[in-house]
Amino acid sequence: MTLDEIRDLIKTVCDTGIAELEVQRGENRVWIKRSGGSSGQEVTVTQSPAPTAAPFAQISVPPAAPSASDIMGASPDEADLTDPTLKSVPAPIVGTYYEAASPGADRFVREGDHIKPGKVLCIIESMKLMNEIEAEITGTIVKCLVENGQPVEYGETLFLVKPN
Amino acid sequence: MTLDEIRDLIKTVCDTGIAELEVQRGENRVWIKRSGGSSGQEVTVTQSPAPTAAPFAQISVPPAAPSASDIMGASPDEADLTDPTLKSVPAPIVGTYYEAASPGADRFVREGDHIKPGKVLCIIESMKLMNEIEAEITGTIVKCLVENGQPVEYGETLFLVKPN
Amino acid sequence: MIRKVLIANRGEIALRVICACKDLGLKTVAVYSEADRYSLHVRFADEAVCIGPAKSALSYLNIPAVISAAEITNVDAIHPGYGFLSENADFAEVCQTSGIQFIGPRPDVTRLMGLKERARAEMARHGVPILPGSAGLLQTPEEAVEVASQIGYPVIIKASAGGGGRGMRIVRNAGELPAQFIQAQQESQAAFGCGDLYCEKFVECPRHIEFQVLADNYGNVEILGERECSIQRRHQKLIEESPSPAVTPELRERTSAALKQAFAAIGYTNAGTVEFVMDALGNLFFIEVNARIQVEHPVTEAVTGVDLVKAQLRIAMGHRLPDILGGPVVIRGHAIECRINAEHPVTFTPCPGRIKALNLPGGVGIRVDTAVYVDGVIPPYYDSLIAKLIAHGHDRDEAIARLRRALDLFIVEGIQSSVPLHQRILADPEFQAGQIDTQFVQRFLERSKAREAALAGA
Amino acid sequence: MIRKVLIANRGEIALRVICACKDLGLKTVAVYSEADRYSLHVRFADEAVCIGPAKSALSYLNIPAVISAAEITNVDAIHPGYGFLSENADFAEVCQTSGIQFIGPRPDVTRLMGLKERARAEMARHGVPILPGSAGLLQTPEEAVEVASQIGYPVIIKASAGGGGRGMRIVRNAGELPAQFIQAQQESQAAFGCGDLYCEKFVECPRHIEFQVLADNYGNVEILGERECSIQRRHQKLIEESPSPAVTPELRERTSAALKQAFAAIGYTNAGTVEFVMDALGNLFFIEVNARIQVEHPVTEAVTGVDLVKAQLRIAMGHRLPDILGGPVVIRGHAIECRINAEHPVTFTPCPGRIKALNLPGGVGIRVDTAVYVDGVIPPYYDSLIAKLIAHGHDRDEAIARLRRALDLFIVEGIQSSVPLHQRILADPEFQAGQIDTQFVQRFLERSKAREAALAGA
Repeated sequence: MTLDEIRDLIKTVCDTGIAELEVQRGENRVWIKRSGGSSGQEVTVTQSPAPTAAPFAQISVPPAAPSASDIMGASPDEADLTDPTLKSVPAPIVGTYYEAASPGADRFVREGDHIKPGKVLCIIESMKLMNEIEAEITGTIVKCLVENGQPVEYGETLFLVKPN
Repeated sequence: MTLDEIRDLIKTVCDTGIAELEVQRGENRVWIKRSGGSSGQEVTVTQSPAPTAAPFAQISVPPAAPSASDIMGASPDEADLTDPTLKSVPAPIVGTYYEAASPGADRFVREGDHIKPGKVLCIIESMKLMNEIEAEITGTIVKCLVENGQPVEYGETLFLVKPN
Repeated sequence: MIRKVLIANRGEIALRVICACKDLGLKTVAVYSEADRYSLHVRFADEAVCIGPAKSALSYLNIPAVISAAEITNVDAIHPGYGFLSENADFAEVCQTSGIQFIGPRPDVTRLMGLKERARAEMARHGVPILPGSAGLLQTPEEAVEVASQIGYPVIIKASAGGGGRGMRIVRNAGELPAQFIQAQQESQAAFGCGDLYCEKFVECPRHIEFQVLADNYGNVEILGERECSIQRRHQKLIEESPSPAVTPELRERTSAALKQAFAAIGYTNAGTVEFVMDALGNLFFIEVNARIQVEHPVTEAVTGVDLVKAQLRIAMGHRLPDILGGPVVIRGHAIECRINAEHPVTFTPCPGRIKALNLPGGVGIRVDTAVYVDGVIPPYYDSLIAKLIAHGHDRDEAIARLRRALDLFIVEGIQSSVPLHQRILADPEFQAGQIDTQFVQRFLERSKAREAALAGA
Repeated sequence: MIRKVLIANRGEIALRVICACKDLGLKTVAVYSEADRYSLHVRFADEAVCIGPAKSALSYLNIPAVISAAEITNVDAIHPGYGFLSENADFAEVCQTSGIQFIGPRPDVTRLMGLKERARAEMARHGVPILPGSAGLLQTPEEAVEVASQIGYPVIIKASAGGGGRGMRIVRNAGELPAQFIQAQQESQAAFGCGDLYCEKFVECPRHIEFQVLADNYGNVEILGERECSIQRRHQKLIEESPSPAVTPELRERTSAALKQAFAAIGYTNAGTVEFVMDALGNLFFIEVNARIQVEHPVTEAVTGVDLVKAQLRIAMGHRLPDILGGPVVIRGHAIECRINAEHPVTFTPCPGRIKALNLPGGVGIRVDTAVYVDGVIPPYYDSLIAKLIAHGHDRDEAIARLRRALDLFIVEGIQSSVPLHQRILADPEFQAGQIDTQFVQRFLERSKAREAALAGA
């Protein structure tokens, strides 16, 4: 195999976004691994390890160790979560989610409400402290994902927002 | 397998959304892993596990555990072994290789000799028994790979033969 | 003088022997079939020789190939592991004549132990309890009927050369005895080239108890307690433990004393295991001797602290048993082993294939003996054992808790394994109470099936 | 009543605690940073809560996040592991006020142990030997010069609030003392918000010896022998063992008796470790108390048979120490642990990354504590420990042989590891002879370098 051929292969690999390629001419071996949708973006070679892509864990983790959201939170329907035009509002802290300032009071926001930065979206209680969570973007709330009084973990999606 | 064929395979893999592909022409192996889902269903199934393809072993075995041929036999030069038109004559049993019937006697064969089925190529001594190894093909001996008196393991290549 | 050992085996036991050799500073030679080229025993031996194609008869059972491999690598000794050539007295003899030490008993002793009826008589002579039965071989069906009427039905007819259930018949009344006798005789003749039969009282639902023997070349014999292997399915052991919940210290001591005497008298050397059945009253009866290391030896190692394979090597090297043991044998705590097989946990069909993901449990009180790794292949040609998971604890409850924890952490993907079956057995209250016998697994599987059927019907 | 435990840690120790909980039938909650989403402690806990981004300060050290996770999962107790919040008395206090049991000593005891000078005085009061030094805190450089002239140079100046070498100065003569004193004071003030200093005689090339303490809530204290941790590089332990080759039974007994009295008097509960230095004459001198489980606890578990983490949980559950130990503490055999780090074996630079291939050794006498797996990622944000490899044998020689064998079988690819360094240290004749102290590794590395240079020059 010549250097030019190798260069050629490198270019092909880079252009097509393939993760792994193994060629072996003696007895003709080829091995191609494509960076898959679910398993982290490995297309570009990263210097540092990418902690998001762990095939063993991806196979094995979810069924056995439910995350707080799996076991306790509401599960959003697939269609909404995968709509690439929507932005998600993640929980910035761990705690218990409240949709209103006090029981019986009006909800901070409902689906269909228009929000802009600074608008209080909900409260997350952490260590008896009530933390108001404010919007950071402008848009319309398409979906409230967590039910009142439910626990949320760090980074869990609270709302889906259509920016505008 | 040409570069074009490999490029073609890469394109197929990308187009079809397959995650992993392994092809091996010698002894006909296919391995396809489809991305998607979390558990990676294998679309096409390999008939039998192919003991020849073990990535961990491929990385790790050779340096640490030299095979009998590595540590004791002669190592053929690369060019000859990879010439696809040559046939190899493997050792059918484990033992000690002798190129002649007795010390000082004429060698059974030399490089350049023409052989045909039934021609005695060498002796392999196993448990004090002298086993004559006969040719099974017709052709010209291109290379004798093992030195007189050296041990050989099962399946180790003894001669390279150009069939004719 | 032993400096270099060839291991005539594969899989976890080959790696186990390599480890013992390394611990003693001995060099190792692995042999392998073409199917095992990328096996860990090949990876971790100092040298490795391919001895034949995948089929055992042409590689691991191929005596000339193994001996040739030993000769070209100049080893001093061969360790046969278990299975394959381990109880083949002819192989041990060929080793001897080739000037290679066979690590195991002398060929004549192995041969004697292989003649079940002779071994039985030998044990009885030294006070080891045997089942009531024929005093020697049976010549005719009539003789068998006569013996059976004395000891009472059911009886079991056994081939003296037997093994693996062939030439064996359970007979429940005199009417069916003659026909069964003839069948067993023919089967034994066909399988072993010898139609010799004997008969014994048949024990229903016995426990399987076996004692571990070590004997050096100077007449010293030591018994390292017992193992209970009652958790088995179709004579395949699944779970083994030491000590047995059913063996009292008094029974252990009495049996050990008789065995020590018998094994010294036989001139037995190296390691061996003596199988017994235990009846419902707690009595032990000798069945046979396995003249080799056993799969389940790690539970004995856990409770005695003695490395049995290292002991085998040291005995072969001429060391004395008192030096090897370094003091009296004491049983400490309780150990249980699960055999993790590559097989479907419900249907039990073997499941060879490539291992895609693997997590081997570790942590306190856990030992794993295995030769598998991620991307490694379990070939379809050999037995389905992929790992032995051993837990040791202060008592049986702690051992069970640790084993269950370790099973929870045992992940193997790409093939089916018996991990889920072990999880269910270890959760069973009867198992936990130690109420086990060789019919336990069958009852357990029937219960499970009945429960599932009830659930499906509800 | 403890039914559910949150583990406020990651990596091997989180998995270790999960195992102990499983052995006791307790439910577990893992917490994890975004970098650890696919870690095994997440995989094997009953529940898992993401508590923040990769940076420790925002996740594993984030007290409100940990407490919130405990509250939303309704746990009864928190096990802090080692490092992170394990010796944070404030955290223990927040747990207390939140109605969650902190598994460790009471906050006031942890706080007392954190004031090194106070802890030192407390130990001295109960007959635990301390180094000659200041009787209390030093107010001025002049006072320090006065003390130093009495005890003789070299002396070491230490921050009472100290840790990790900050606020610490070795002083070899009176001339340099005042300047060093001021620097140490400033450093300690900056690092800990407290400039309190004390001074002690400095022991050159000491051995590092530490004793394991367990204490229940009823005043029962037990000492489980000692560990020697002299094999360290820049205060990072590499290899630990138990018992120490340098501690005689008489010294062990005498020190244990003093410690029992001191810890009972302090009202210490749960697990703790008492660090000593040993001088060239074999005298032990108290240094400090680590009020938590240690990384190297498995060597003590191996030789005593006591599961220390399970003991921690049982103490927190209100069990009594005699029940937990089930008899007198006996040291059996010898155990050695190698810390396998993801770092270059020569340059010691950390080497995070993805594990491409892995073989964890098993077999007789070997224990592995780890949370790594093939395709798993070692993130760059936390410490580089990827596995603890522990060997137990009848004696030190057997433990070394087993450890060397296990290191030969330990394969990790995709990252660099300290396996080759451990292999070289264990092959060293001085190490094998037990001639070790805290300068051993430095001497060893210099020797290696000199040898290589000589080879390169030849």
